Amino acid sequence: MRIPSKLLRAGLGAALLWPAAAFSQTADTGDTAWVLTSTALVLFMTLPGLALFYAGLVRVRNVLSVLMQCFSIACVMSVIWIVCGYSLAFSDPMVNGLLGGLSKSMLAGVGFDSVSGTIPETVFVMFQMTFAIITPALIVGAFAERMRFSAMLLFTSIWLLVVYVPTAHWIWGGGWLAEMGFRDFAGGAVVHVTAGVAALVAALVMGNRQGFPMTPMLPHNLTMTVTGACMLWVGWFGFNAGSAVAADGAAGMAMLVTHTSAAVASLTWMVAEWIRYGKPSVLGIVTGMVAGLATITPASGFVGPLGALVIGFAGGLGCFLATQFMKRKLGIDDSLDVFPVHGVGGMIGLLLTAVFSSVASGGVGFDDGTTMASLLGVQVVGIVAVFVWCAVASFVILKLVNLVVPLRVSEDDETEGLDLVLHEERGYTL
Amino acid sequence: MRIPSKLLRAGLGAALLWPAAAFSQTADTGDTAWVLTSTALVLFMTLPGLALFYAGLVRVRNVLSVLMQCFSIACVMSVIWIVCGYSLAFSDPMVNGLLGGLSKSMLAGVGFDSVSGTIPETVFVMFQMTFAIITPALIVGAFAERMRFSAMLLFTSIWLLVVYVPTAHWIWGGGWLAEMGFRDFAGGAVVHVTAGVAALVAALVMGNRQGFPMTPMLPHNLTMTVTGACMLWVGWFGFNAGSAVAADGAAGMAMLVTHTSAAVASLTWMVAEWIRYGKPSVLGIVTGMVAGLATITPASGFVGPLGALVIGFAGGLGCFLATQFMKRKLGIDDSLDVFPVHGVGGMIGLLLTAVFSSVASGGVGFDDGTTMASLLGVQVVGIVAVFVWCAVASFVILKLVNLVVPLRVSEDDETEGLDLVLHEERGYTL
Amino acid sequence: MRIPSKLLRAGLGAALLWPAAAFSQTADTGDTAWVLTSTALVLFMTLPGLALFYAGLVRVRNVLSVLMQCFSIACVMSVIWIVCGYSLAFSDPMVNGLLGGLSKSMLAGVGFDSVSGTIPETVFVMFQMTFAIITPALIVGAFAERMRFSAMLLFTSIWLLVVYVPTAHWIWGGGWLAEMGFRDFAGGAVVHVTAGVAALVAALVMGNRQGFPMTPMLPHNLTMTVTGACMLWVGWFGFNAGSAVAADGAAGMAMLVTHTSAAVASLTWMVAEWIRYGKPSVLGIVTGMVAGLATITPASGFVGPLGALVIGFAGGLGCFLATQFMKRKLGIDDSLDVFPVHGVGGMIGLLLTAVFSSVASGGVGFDDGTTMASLLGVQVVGIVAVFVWCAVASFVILKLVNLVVPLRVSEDDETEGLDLVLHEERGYTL
Amino acid sequence: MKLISAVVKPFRLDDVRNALAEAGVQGMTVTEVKGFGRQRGHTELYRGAEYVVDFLPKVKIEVAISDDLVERAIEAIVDAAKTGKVGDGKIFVTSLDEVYRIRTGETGDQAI
Amino acid sequence: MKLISAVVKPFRLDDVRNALAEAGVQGMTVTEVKGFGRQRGHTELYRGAEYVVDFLPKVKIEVAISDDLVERAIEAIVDAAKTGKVGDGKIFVTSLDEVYRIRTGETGDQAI
Amino acid sequence: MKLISAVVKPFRLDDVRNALAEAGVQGMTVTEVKGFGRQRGHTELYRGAEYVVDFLPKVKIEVAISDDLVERAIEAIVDAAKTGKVGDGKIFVTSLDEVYRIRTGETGDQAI
Ligand SMILES: Nc1ncnc2c1ncn2[C@@H]1O[C@H](COP(=O)(O)OP(=O)(O)O)[C@@H](O)[C@H]1O
Ligand SMILES: Nc1ncnc2c1ncn2[C@@H]1O[C@H](COP(=O)(O)OP(=O)(O)O)[C@@H](O)[C@H]1O
Ligand SMILES: Nc1ncnc2c1ncn2[C@@H]1O[C@H](COP(=O)(O)OP(=O)(O)O)[C@@H](O)[C@H]1O
Repeated sequence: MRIPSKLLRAGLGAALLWPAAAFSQTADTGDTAWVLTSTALVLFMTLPGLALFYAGLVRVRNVLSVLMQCFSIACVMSVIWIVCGYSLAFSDPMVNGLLGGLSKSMLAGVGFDSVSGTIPETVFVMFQMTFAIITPALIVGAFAERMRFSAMLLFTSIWLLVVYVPTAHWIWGGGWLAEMGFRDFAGGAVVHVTAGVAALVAALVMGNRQGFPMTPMLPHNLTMTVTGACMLWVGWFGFNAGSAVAADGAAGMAMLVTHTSAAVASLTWMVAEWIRYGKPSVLGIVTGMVAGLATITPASGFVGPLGALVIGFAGGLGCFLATQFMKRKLGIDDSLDVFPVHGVGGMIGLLLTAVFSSVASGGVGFDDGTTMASLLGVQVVGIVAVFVWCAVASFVILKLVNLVVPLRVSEDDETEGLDLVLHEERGYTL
Repeated sequence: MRIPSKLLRAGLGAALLWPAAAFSQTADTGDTAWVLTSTALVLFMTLPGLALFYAGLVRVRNVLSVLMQCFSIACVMSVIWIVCGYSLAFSDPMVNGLLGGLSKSMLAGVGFDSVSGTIPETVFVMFQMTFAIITPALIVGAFAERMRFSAMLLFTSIWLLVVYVPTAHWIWGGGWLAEMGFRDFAGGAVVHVTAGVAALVAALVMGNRQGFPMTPMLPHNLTMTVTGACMLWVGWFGFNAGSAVAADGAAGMAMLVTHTSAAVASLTWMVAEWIRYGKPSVLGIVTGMVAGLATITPASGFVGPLGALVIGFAGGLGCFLATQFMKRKLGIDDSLDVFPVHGVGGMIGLLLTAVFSSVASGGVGFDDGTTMASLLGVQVVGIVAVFVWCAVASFVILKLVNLVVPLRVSEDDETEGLDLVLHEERGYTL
Repeated sequence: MRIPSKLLRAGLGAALLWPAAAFSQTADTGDTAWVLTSTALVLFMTLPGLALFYAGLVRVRNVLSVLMQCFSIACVMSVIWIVCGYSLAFSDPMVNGLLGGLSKSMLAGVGFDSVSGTIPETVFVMFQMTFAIITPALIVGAFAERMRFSAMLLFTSIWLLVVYVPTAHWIWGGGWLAEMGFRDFAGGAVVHVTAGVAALVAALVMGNRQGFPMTPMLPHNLTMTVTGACMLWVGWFGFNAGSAVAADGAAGMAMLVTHTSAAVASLTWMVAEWIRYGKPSVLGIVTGMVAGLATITPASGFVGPLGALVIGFAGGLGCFLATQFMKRKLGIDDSLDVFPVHGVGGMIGLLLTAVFSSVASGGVGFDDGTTMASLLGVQVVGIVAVFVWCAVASFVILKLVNLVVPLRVSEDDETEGLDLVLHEERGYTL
Repeated sequence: MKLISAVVKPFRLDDVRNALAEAGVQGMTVTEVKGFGRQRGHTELYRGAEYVVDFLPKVKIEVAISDDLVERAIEAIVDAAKTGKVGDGKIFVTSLDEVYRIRTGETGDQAI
Repeated sequence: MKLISAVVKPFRLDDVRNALAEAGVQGMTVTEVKGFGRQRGHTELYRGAEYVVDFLPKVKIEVAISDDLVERAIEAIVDAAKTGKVGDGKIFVTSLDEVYRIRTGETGDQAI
Repeated sequence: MKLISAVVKPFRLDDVRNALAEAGVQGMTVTEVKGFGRQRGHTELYRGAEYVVDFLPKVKIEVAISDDLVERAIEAIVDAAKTGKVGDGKIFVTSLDEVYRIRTGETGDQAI
């Protein structure tokens, strides 16, 4: 998120172009300390958190390729962010409401003393960068075990500029959705819906893995996946509570509701599996956790503990059903379930943000002149806009990249495994 | 922790009902930043720290069951904490001195602006919740590789309310031990003695694993155990230094003595093994580390570096001898040595807290009207009370749960391994 | 680090004996929170970060020995630091400009209320301790898979006092290099050059592993190495941004340039391999990351984003070439490439610090009366001095230790593997 | 009775299994092995140094079978395992003196 | 001399080993293998999808043995490995032409 | 044709392989196994308790070979694998009825 929570509760937040307009001259050391820490936590979510979470789920012959994809995405997105990503998302708009400008490209003007809100602007740049890293990394789950490394680099690089950066501007950089009062505290739309939709499109464009869904493609190392999942949980405290961009009551509440939702969604998934299949699984409970975290993300600065309990439950159950539907009914090989977990979770969370923002349920309340119904309308508009833009753009980018370099490796190479074929290495030599 | 160290040193601490009585109107951003961070660190101790530490120690067929136990405990305890655990531990007492009330159940009244000490109350709730998570998770080590998952969930849930919550109220919530001036900064009694004693009782009630102690039951992945151990060390900075509930000199000293004790106890265990068996082992040095950390925990806000050196040595040696005694002499299958490490370590630390609180040894000194001898008496009273209450209650809960669902899986299932039998998954498919 | 950045930019830094002379009476909670966090992050770099990074690179029969070396080094160095290391590095000098005194041995006078700069002195002691831990741990990579455990403990202990502590005093404790205006923000010389040079000397003195370089000695677990690498990246935020010893714009910029350099160097190494060998490898990209981080370390408080881009590129390419040269041309078995990555990276960074400190490239500028050329001269002097002192001392210490206990295990033991021979344990029992 | 041991490329395992099942073979035992032979191993990178890893992962499939099924089984294996590239593997046939099924104590062809 | 290869359930390994030792067998070589046969594999969950994993972990015990001990050894294995449930495993017996002990160069029954 | 199975100490594998190559053997298949025998396992520490781990890691090398090469191959293995200490391992020789090369369909000595 981005809209300083104190302002927001005073009903000023939505219309504000922030942080471009710094409203404080010196940074607060406590707020700065917390956002520095949060930055480390969010980077930790991707490296090694998400990387391990995903890498454990693939077969042993592709484990390194997943780690390599996550790692190289982190590097490339960082450079793009510095070169122009940050500027296009957060500097004064080039196209009003749609896209920031280039005035801060190469971080021009971002010096030792620049302040943004109550923290140094360098810290804001870094904190935001970690979001620009994890979002494309989430998509990796969709095309794992079959995408060519070079095509992957091309796709995610273009995607960051064409999908992520504009979306971030619309919602957090003072763009048209921010003006409408759209509420997405820490990235339900900016991060999870975009990543989820791109994953869905990528899975459809690339096609299923050979043998899917007849051959079981079981996780090669569930201990690795659980380790990564735990790191995601801890790191998400930085993601959501860090999005308060302050060390205050809003950050505290964000951490509390984030944790609550994760716990409830984990248990929901566990119980759903227990009822449906007779046994609860480790993979199930940690997937529920991710679902709960993705779902609470947009709401995390607006709702209270009661809202978090319901949101966690809705996220856990909704994503559980979505996963089954995608795999069993539709037979789409979104290999590590990015859309049903992040996409669906993000959308549920955005809708419920409107519901549980109400003061009655312990939330921050609505802006002057807004009601739950009107906010719900805005949330729907935002979801549709982000969904459509992301789907169309992702499709076009993939098709274009495919002209330059084939998206998929050859059948033989897929069989042999990407680790040896693309990186000449094997994960384990025990 | 809990008693703000400045107050304490001014001789006011012990009699204070805190944090129920907030004595400051606005939170300090620096203190808040540190406790937010500490909360992340303590959650990190359980997930993935402790989970990995324990999971590496069991045989490969039970690795996921241990991860699942730790993970699900984290989820369930979180929900219980929100529903009524926090309230029963930290709100105005229902039964004077013995148990808090229900006025804060469902976190009623804990809003965006509630403050507790110098931090938002939400942050205090979260920080304390991570302690309520790790304590039952510690017990997992006692019944690893044989307990039924559903029985485990039942047992730990009831145990939290019957053992942990009252103990936390007695000592940190203004209860009778707090009134007596009992010193337990970060959970020597509340966390380590309770977990250790419950582990001992569980091991006795459940019985030994099949084949124990004749068949070697070697750790299936010591690299995982070392990884978890390192995470525990780092996370413990949040546990102990976070318990200052401020980013001040008390937190700094707590971190310093915590680290010192861990280092000394590790080396003590290493040397003991080297002398006794001719070779130092990796498992030995990391077990020494846990012993050192458990032992310093109650003392960490009261002693100086000199005290930490001695406490580390005593913890390392005492727990080393206790482990040998339990395994070799008593033949009790407290499988991952929870009692000899946490229980014994916690008790040693509580006693030495009295000794090294003295100003002469670099500690904070004693409250007005108290001496080392009188404090030692109070510490003994506290240890005995917590030990007895925990032992009796744990025994009764286990027996009751056993009526509902058998505590142990069948012999065949134990042989086959809990991962497949209970969760239909295997850890590795390499 | 060390020279408070505000002072420095006011042109006062270099001549100041700091932090011995505390210039503030009360600590700032925000600054304290950040340095407490940074301390946890830097410990996390060694345990488990570096330990996993290294352990994954050796053969399976030596995995525990590497973990044991890193872990035991952490313990022993901590104790030495408390006993006299901190005092000799940071208290009033015994030998002017060369070595601190013994007035703070056993941390005499470091109490709950001691303040150093804007943080409690206890926190400064701890933060510095984590640097004294990681530096000798870095050397482990040079003699992995063949050094006797007891000899390793002896060597690193003496080395800390004879090499690390004086170097730290020269540069950060107000010694002669500090007086000359030598710029090493977070340890390019103190940490990376010393460790790299010691590694080179150790590799030469100990000789190659049996079979090197004909037999391939491939990493036994690259997933472990990648995990460790990611932890190093995240932890390095504490290392460099924590070295601002404040939560301010200097810390923010340090984090930004640190991250930038890591990303660029990773990509540089990846592309270099891609061009040279046709495929990018996972090990390559993470090694590039470490190179980029080591290279930016001395510069991280002095340069801006543009400088970081160039420094990252230079570090990545320079270390890539150095690694090839060492292995292929010189045939020196610095087993895990400590010198070509840390030693060479540190030196490149120290030189480029002079170049990119200029205001024109976004840096902090030069002290009054100094120019880029003069600073470059000082940097060269510092590098040469540290290099020579470290090389000579490391050589002598190794030879002396060898008289007490042979540095290397026997040929048979090397073949059997250190895990069983020295620790009677095996890493995995799958 | 014969014991057929086939060393094949790991990713042909599923096909070989299916082919054997169609040929009437109900049971088999599979071991992961490393093969050395004419097929060259891959070159592995290690920070810019290249090493030839000369063994290759293979799987060994062992099938105890009655004499009359041997030919069909071998054909099935060859058909399913063949890629035509070097390293496809070998089949070894040895004579079995006796076979026992532990559960029932049956012996001979009954036990297979 | 004969070579006895027994494929048994992993958790019976210890018992089989002890039984063989009692029967006078001093050495053996054990391999982890995957078995396919009549015994059905388990169903594995993957986020709500169920997959049948049709191989089962087994261990193969190889014992070189002089002819006169064969019967006793087989009895010992059967007794120790039998659970009576499907999947208990098989025993294969082949003839050994020769055995060498590397350390001493001994051959034949001496070498076992 | 014969099948030579040699169980040797893992760290002698490279030497054995080289020796066999010199003796004219081009292919072989290697399996990781656990050995029980006269050689005692090591004692493992577990928090101060000591356990004897009685199996030892070994590798099994299988070589199909034409009759005339058998002796040379065995000599090569013995020379390369011998350390003179207990646990050096064994060599077992069995007769092969037939060998097939999957890629070409060749049989007999041609297929090896
Ligand atoms: N003489 C042999 N004895 C045992 N196994 C062999 C022998 N020759 C080859 N193999 C096995 O067969 C595999 C394939 O052999 P290779 O010579 O590479 O190709 P091809 O089967 O096409 O001739 C080898 O990797 C090895 O496992
Ligand atoms: N024809 C065969 N050849 C080789 N191994 C076999 C054969 N049949 C069964 N096995 C092995 O024996 C194991 C047990 O066989 P299975 O048919 O499941 O039960 P049972 O031994 O009770 O008949 C299998 O898992 C497999 O490893
Ligand atoms: N009778 C046997 N059958 C199969 N393998 C055996 C037999 N005896 C020994 N082995 C294998 O040979 C290895 C070495 O045997 P051991 O008795 O320890 O020493 P040595 O070979 O020097 O006599 C064992 O670890 C085991 O793998």
